[in-house]
Amino acid sequence: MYSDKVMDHFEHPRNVGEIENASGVGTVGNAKCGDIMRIYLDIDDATHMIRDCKFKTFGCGAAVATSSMATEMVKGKTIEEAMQVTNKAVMEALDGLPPVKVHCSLLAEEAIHAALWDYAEKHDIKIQGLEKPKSDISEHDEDEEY
Amino acid sequence: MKKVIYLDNAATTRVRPEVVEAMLPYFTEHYGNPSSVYDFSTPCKKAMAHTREVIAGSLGASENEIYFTNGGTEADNWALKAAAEAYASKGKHIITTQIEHHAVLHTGQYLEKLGYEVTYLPVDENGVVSVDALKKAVRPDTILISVMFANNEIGTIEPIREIGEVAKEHGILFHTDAVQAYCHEPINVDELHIDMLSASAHKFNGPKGVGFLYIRKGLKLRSFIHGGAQERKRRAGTENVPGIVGLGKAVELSLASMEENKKKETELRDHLIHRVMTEIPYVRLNGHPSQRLSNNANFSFQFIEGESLLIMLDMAGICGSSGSACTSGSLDPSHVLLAIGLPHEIAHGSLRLTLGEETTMEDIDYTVDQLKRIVERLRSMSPLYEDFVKSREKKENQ
Amino acid sequence: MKKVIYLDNAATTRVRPEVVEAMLPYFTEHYGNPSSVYDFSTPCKKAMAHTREVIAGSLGASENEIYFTNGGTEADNWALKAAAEAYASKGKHIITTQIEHHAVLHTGQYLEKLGYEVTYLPVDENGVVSVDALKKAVRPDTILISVMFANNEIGTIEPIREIGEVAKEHGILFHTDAVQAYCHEPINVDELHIDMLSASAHKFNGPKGVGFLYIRKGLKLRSFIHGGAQERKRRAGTENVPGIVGLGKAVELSLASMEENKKKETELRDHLIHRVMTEIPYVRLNGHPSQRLSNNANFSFQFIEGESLLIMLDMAGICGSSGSACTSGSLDPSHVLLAIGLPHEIAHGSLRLTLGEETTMEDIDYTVDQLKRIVERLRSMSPLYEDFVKSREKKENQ
Ligand SMILES: Cc1ncc(COP(=O)(O)O)c(C=O)c1O
Ligand SMILES: Cc1ncc(COP(=O)(O)O)c(C=O)c1O
Ligand code: FES
Ligand code: FES
Repeated sequence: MYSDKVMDHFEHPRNVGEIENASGVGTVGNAKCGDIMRIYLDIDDATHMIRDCKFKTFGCGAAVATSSMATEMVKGKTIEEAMQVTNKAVMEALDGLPPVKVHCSLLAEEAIHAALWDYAEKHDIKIQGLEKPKSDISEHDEDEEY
Repeated sequence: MKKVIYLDNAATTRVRPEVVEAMLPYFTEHYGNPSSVYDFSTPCKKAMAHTREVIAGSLGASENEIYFTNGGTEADNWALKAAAEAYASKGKHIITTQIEHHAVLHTGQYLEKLGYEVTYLPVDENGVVSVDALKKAVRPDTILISVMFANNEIGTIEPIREIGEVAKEHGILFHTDAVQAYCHEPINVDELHIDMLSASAHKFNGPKGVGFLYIRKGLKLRSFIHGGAQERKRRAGTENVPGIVGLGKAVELSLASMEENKKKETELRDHLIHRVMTEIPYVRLNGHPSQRLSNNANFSFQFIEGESLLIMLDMAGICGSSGSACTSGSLDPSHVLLAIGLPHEIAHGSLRLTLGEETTMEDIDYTVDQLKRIVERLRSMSPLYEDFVKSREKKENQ
Repeated sequence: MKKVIYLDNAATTRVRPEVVEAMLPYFTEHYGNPSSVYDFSTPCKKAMAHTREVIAGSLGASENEIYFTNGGTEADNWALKAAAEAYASKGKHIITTQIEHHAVLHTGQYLEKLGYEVTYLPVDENGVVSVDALKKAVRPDTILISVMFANNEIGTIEPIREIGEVAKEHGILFHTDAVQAYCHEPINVDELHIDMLSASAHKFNGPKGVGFLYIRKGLKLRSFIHGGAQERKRRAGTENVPGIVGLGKAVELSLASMEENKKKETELRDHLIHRVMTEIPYVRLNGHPSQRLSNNANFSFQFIEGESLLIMLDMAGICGSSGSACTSGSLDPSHVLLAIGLPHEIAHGSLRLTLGEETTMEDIDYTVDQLKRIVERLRSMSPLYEDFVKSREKKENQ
């Protein structure tokens, strides 16, 4: 069902855990399937460089793998660069996901955005292109493909 | 190849080698069409008659009450749609339950679109349908009661005899989806007042793609699949002779070892349940504690998600399922677990392990050991568990 | 055991040993439920995907247009009933022919009871549907045309391309029952404008109990059998994995040898027809002289009755059929033979011989020799023949 990359990230998830006194924390839930993801960011206030990123996920294989990959992808990037890490980019990096699992990758994108939002609020800054995170993520029901 | 511990026998089972053996001649040797006149097809006709006899015997029914189908789903569709059609002039109300297999539930929803009214009875926290609720639901225009013999996810066995009595008393047709129970539990259609019963061979070590519908003599049910004159004009289509032979053999073998097998499975299952419940914290047993299929165990592990659990079990060589296999195309938590009152996030963390005739005590012990390790690992990754631990610590520090 | 000459390959065929070989591992080894998450069921999923690919390739279709069913009858029922349901708001008129298999005819009659109007097109004396008659039958509320690719009794191949063009021109769905033609004749769904196509594995040396319905992408056809999410939510029920594997293997093998096999069968068939027509008096060839399935010969022997003929052939070790095997439950003469204009008593004396890949020239010669003897014998017992001979003598003497 899953690609080898997905399985690798599921079996050996990178960056699982918590960051004490994180610069930003975001927790999002997926209304469609009841899964939850939390992202911790450690950000250098001067350079806006993401020094560290950790996650915890209550979710399916795709949710775990996309969290792991997304944390890898934002680590070492600036906030602005991290904003470019979309769910599509994460999926591509994982060699794709089954169609029914596409929505799981939205969790990772939204969780990072939520953590950045938390950081922005704490520091009273504005991040280009960032919107207030939704508490619930869901996309339109993919219609049965006839 | 790594050893696989297959604990998903409610999804499907291994075909017994003796069953395959019995089927083989009907592919390349006795391959005639049973509808033909010539002698060459006599072995096919005889073999079909034999299976019909074996099944009739197993249910206390007669041979001409057994209709071969291509599986449990078709049998369920046929029973509900044909009964609805046949008795529409009497009424358009059907009673079933919230925990039926989708083969019944979705057929019920389809009938609703056609103008029928369907009552979906609730169940208690163990998954048992209340006979009182059923009695209250009965109306003068109720034409059909369909309640499964045993649930495929949580294994609860329903009070079929009492339900049959209610149906009989009110002159209402009674169908039971016995796909999980047939050849696992003794069933007598007369004693239990069953008018229609669905079964599927691949749930008791027979082949996939064949099953049957029992229809009590005298019921005015029509065809569901129209065409040739097979199955006394009630089920058209060239008969799957090898499949029917395999079905018959599987019934014979299962019946012969049913009591013994139930005893063995119950012992293994109870050991599994005992170890999981005592060695893993924050876990719930789903389904009735005693009134359940002897091969079924279903747990909800708090703070973790079922698919991740399945994948990690798979890596350890263990096949289990989370909710019903047939519905794993869907992301919703199982309707059965919601019906017994579990909140969404707990329903998501459920695991069904269903034993088979080949399961050993070593398999069970290995599975529990792996399960402990995996549950711990997944909890260490779970934000829900983190929150839970933190709030617990807070309380302790107060 | 006496040798059997099996000339009833339109009723069903011998499963090729390679097909059985391919199926075997899926009973006892790769027995997982394809809907499962674990790796153990990967071989099942792959095998199903492979069959889908092979079939799609054979028709010029894509994989997600192929839906597995339990045979041709189910595919026909599904196509007609679901199309009728889906397009009822556009209209309730369906066009089919008088010579369809009962799987289509009886489904049509069922739909008539539900309020649909069905036109049954006539055929000419060779069993060919008139495209002109079709054009005249088309109405603004016509939603479906269903014409078989080739007839199962008389072997006539219908003008599918022209029919497809009419359907396309008027924006009407076109279904073809290709149960007798698939894997015997080349078919491309795009070139022929086919929207739905039914096939059944046991008609081309695959197993009984499995077939498929091709549904063109974009058609809003719903489920016919409701339940789990299998077959992209359109056909519920645990998949018959071994059957589907056998179907795929049978398609591969049949396609690889189709041209060669057709050539060989045509030669044998023409020899059979030539000998019967020249060596036995008062006989008629039914079906189109050239535009017919390469394995089909259908004769009417005047003054004798089909069943007696079949029984005597059977005694000589020859399996043939009189009309369609599926309908031999009925005593009426075949509706196909009546539709091509045969009077009842001639229709009754008909014999269908259908060749297979194993048929030899010796089989054919032996069959004709026996046929001559048997026809003579039966005629010597027939009062009709007696009357005929007497009136002929009278005429000669005048
Ligand atoms: C209770 C119940 N009913 C019906 C079915 C459907 O049977 P099948 O998949 O053989 O059509 C199943 C199994 O999937 C089942 O467990
Ligand atoms: C033309 C035609 N359609 C449909 C069918 C039905 O196929 P099955 O018996 O495999 O369901 C047959 C064969 O019996 C046939 O010859
Ligand atoms: S199914 Fe819920 S996150 Fe994947
Ligand atoms: S006399 Fe027997 S079928 Fe007509």
